[in-house]
Amino acid sequence: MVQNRMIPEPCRIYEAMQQTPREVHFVVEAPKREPFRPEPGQFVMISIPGIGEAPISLAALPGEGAAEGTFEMLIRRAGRLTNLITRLKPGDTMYVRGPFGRRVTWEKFEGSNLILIAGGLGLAPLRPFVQRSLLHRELFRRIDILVGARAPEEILFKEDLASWSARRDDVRVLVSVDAARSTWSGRIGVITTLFDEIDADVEDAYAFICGPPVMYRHCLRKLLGMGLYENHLWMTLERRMKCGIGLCGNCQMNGLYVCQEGPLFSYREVRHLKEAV
Amino acid sequence: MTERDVYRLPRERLGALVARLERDYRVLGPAPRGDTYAWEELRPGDPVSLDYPTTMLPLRALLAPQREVLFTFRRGDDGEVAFDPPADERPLALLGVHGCDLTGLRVLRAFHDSGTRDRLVTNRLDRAFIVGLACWVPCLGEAFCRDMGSLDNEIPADLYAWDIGDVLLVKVLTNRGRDVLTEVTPMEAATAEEVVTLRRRLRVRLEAFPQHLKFAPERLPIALEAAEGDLLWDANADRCLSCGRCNLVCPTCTCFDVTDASPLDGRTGVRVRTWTGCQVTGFSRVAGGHDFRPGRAQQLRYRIFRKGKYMPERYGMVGCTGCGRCPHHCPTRISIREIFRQVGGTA
Amino acid sequence: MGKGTSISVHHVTRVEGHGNIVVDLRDGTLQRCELQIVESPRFFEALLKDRPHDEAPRITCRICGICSVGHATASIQAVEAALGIVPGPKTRTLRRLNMCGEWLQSHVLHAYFLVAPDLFQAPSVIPLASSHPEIVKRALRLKALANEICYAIGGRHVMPISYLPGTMGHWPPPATLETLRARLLAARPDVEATVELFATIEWPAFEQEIEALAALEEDGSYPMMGGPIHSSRGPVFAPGAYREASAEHLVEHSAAKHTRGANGPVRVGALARYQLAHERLGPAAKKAAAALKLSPASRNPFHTTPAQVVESVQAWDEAITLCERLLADPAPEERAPVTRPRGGVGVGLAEVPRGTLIHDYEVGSDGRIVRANCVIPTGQNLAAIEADMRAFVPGLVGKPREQITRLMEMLVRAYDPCISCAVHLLDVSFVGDERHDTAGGAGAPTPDGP
Amino acid sequence: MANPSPAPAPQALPKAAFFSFASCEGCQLQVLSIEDQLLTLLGAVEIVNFREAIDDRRDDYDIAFIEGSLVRPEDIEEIQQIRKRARILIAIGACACLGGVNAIRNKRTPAQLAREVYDGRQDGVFKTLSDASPVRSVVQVDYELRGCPIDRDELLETLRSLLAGTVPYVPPFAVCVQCTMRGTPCMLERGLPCVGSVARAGCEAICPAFGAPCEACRGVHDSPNFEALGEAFFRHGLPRYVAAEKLQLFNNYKEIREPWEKALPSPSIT
Ligand SMILES: Cc1cc2nc3c(=O)[nH]c(=O)nc-3n(C[C@H](O)[C@H](O)[C@H](O)COP(=O)(O)OP(=O)(O)OC[C@H]3O[C@@H](n4cnc5c(N)ncnc54)[C@H](O)[C@@H]3O)c2cc1C
Ligand code: SF4
Ligand code: SF4
Ligand code: SF4
Repeated sequence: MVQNRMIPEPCRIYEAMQQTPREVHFVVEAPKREPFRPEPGQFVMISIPGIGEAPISLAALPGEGAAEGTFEMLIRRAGRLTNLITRLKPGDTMYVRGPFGRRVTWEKFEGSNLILIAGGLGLAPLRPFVQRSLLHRELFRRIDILVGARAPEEILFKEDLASWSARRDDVRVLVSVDAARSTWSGRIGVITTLFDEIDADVEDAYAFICGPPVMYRHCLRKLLGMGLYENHLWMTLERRMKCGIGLCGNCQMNGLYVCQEGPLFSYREVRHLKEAV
Repeated sequence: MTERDVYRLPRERLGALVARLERDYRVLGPAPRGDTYAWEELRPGDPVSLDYPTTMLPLRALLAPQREVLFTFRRGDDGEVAFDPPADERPLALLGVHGCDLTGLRVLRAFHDSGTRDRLVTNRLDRAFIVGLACWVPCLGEAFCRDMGSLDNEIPADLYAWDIGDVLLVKVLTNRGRDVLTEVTPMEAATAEEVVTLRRRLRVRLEAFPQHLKFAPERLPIALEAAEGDLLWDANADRCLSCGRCNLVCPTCTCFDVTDASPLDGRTGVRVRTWTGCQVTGFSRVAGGHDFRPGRAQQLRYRIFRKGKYMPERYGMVGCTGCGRCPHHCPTRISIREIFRQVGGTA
Repeated sequence: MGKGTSISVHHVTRVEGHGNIVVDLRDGTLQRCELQIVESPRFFEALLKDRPHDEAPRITCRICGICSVGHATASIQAVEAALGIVPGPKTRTLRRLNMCGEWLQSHVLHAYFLVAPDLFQAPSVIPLASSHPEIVKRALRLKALANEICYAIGGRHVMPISYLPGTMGHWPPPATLETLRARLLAARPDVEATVELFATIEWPAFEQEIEALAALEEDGSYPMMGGPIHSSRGPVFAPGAYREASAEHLVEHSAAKHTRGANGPVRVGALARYQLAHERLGPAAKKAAAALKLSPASRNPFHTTPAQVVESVQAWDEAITLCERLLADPAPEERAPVTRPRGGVGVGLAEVPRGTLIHDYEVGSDGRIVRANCVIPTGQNLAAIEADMRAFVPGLVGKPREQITRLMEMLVRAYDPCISCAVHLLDVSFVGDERHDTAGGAGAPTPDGP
Repeated sequence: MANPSPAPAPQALPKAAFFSFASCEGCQLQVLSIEDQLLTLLGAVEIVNFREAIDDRRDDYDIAFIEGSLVRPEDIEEIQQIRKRARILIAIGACACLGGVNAIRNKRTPAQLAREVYDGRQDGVFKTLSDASPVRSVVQVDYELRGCPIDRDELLETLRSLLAGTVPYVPPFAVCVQCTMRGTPCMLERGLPCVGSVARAGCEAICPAFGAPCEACRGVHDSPNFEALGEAFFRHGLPRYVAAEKLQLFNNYKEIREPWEKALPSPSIT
């Protein structure tokens, strides 16, 4: 019988770092059954046999943000499976299938400005975009990284943000929180308030957005208003997914399968879809 | 239809056909269950129903069953988990498949051919031996198979039969079909008289199947697109119970949920998929409770669009076979046929 | 034990429902000796009022989980009697098979889980699981088998679904019956080992003559599905005259109604049935009775357990026969017609594991229930239990308090009282006339039998 | 008892306790009916209070399973005590989760009930609450295991999830989903008053499969459409008020009753 593509592979956990009370940052051995060469925006299905499976974005790709033969994820405790996954320790095993999702080639982004926008947990899937662009810094013009969180203590990947900020001339990192106590000295306000601080030429920029469902509509309106081209605006969309391979149907968005044609879409591709954003 | 391909199968040879198929296949046919019919295993000697109304559950229940084990697992003492794919099964022989269900299988095939194949299903489809059976009267008042081109559809049958009385006229559609038929009949061609009878009956049949739609199904995508913002979705959805029956009885629905099951000790277990559908509560809800397709009107519109627009655009085949199951089994009689008629009016 | 001892066991464990034992001994004489039933009132008879009659078996089976099949049986028979429906033989066979399942399940549960721990001096079956795993596993296997019968016929092992007036809502397919039969046959070693196990046990010696009642079927089979009520004192009562055999009355310390026969307390249940109908047992059960040295002359309430073991053998053996009978002709049966569409009064009886269960309904011409009365075996046994306690306690004077408590609990448990069933209508705080008999209810005694 | 075991002290197992209020104890019986896995369970949790089967009674439990409705004033105090002690409180069965059959009586006062049952002779002697209530009407409930009685497999799944340290799964959809998948012909089509289309699934739709209409013993699902239920009844020749009558059976506790009461004509039984 042909290898059943629903059967996962055991992958060892190398590191498990508690980022916030709800979120754990994992460094995991990459699957080996087939070459594991994911692109930014792709995801894997992770599971614990007997409990369940869930789609999780790659938060660092092997050989780029993560060491060869490993990849990273940031997992939030949200339900049946993730309650348990987030308790796993280095040395434990999780079960992985993937990578899944569309592979977007990067040639078209080269030579442009990049605006990378993440809200909340959205920073996890966005991280490989940042890492790829920094790795090939010379191929891009200005890079702006805009990060929003609900509160200071919910800001993820703080070390990354610090090290990206440290590359002062190279990239600009802007962080804002929705609300904070007086100890917070940074910006306060929804993420779109940061857009006014972008000084790159928006008409020659590609933007990547990833965040909670409510964030998209506001970001889109503002960016388009600033002159961004519809096909330069990319976003990752979340949907319920049960297979990752275009069968289970849960992730359909009008006629599209998010797990196949997405989760990374350009606004041009989904603009006319009533169910997209 | 070329007469050369049509052979005589006297009714009393049906038993021989079952016996022949039994050698290589698990033979199934429609059998009475309470007030209705359901697909059940036939043993040699069992009567073969040639006159049955549409079964409640579509044939996909046999090819992509309601609950299917994707793999089993065992957890060793070291904690490592070993996985086993499901064991191979005996191939199926399906006896007496109506046009709508043949179309259903064809759509299933198109769905799987379009991209990621589901081996569990395509293997069953590839290996199944299918005997189609012509309908003479609509099984359900809500059927509109003629409009959807299912009434005369013979694909993917291996043999296709018209019951004209004492004898069945059987058309050979595949080599596999020919081999089987050769073993159970002397391969007598239909007589001229029988062919005339068949043609006459086929003509008369059209009266039994009035047309319900004023337009060809190919126009559906455009017609639906034009009606996307129509109030008809809300008007119909007011009566929707979110009971999901329309999805579950549909021969072309393919969606499933995936869950794990295991005894208390957790040392063994299975990952299974279970049918679900776009009208089933929770289908589009993600962790945190956000529902990407909230509201019955949106859900209903999605279902109709998938059948009439998304599937033809994506898989090259309209996703509705016109079997009439979903209106018939909907507790409040929400009717895809009526909706198609309504959108046809606006197109 | 000192001069004045009062024992109070709050919430007797290992019985169904909540009951307290109160013993008040002063100067060697028994002042008070009561089994207080403190279960909450659930008003079942009131709940039935105005409901469509076909719901009755499904509502009343919720009176008590462990007797749910028995309640459904008595209930459907009361409905059928009221509407003049005579169910066909196959319907009756299926229902009897289901009763066999409940008997086996209930008796095994009682003998192994509730009584056996006393005999092995364990506080519960849980430590037995490690000290005597084979015994516990065997009990679980038998229970699982019994449940499987109930699953096949009623849809689940408690609260059967399929009881419809005049028919059954589900006809188990031959394959199911075949599997069931095979599993029953394969259980022979477990059944035999059960008899052997309980044959080794010495039961406390104690005899007390109390009037025994059981509803005996007219076809001569072992009592299960109801029929005229026979008394060990001779008289036979038609089902509709059940009040003459066993009249309900209220007592102030109990939320449950007690009943009283013409001559005082009555005993129902396995021991009573055995006393009245032992010659109706099949050969397998008779053999078991011999092995258990259970005499039809026994009046020892502790012998209820061996009688239950005998009845388990009977239920198991009959279940095989009934499966075979159904397999010989498994096609569903036509629904029996209603011959009295305007309704009327109907009494349905069943011999449930704990004894005679009586449902008495009046169905109106709109098909709704006008009035209902349910007489529960434990309610009937309560007076007998107290009578036994009063006779038993004086013999225990001088023994350590723990032992008395244990023996008293064992005595109560021997009756396998099912308190959730027994409780209807009354609250503990009720202060009323002990002589007061409410059983008269709204309707006159009914002439119709099931 | 058996010899004390020489084995090293076992690590502390989570302690479970079972409590029963007004009920038929059928749910506890379902616990005993997990035969094949009971021994595994006993290896995984320590049962410290299960009056149905054991003598021991202790008050140091982590998980409390509550069966039955609250019907007496003292039940309120008792459940509050249990809530204080238990880390996780799980209501099991229709009585505990919804009020269940006990709540059929809720529209009648205790005095009325007494009158009806005792021909008025025992008026006013009942010390019962005016409403038979589900547990969550008094204390916070962590999980609910629905059904009358609870389903054996669902119970096992819940236990397994909790022992594994995660939350159990509760189906959000209608009984019809499981009914249809089973291939059971629809009860409504047979003219029987089935409320499966608003009822919560999880039971594998056993009632229709065994010949009885669904009576929503698990309460309603996440998006019930009661108006449409009335419509479905009407289209099958059943008066709309019969739908309300059916929902009364298990869903008659005031907060649960309210939504369907608003959408459907009053039942003839009050
Ligand atoms: C493409 C994609 C990428 C994602 N990336 C990340 C990530 O990087 N980090 C992260 O923490 N989370 C991510 N998620 C969300 C994550 O998949 C869900 O939090 C997870 O499925 C919850 O599963 P659970 O078993 O713990 O909870 P459950 O108990 O299964 O889920 C609780 C709720 O989630 C819903 N749900 C069930 N399955 C899914 C599913 N597959 N997807 C979404 N909701 C579901 C249920 O309907 C239920 O309402 C991503 C989701 C998608 C679709
Ligand atoms: S069958 Fe009818 S009521 Fe049920 S979900 Fe489908 S459209 Fe809605
Ligand atoms: S949509 Fe309805 S009519 Fe069309 S194939 Fe599916 S069930 Fe049949
Ligand atoms: S209405 Fe009842 S019988 Fe019909 S599908 Fe729903 S649950 Fe099943």
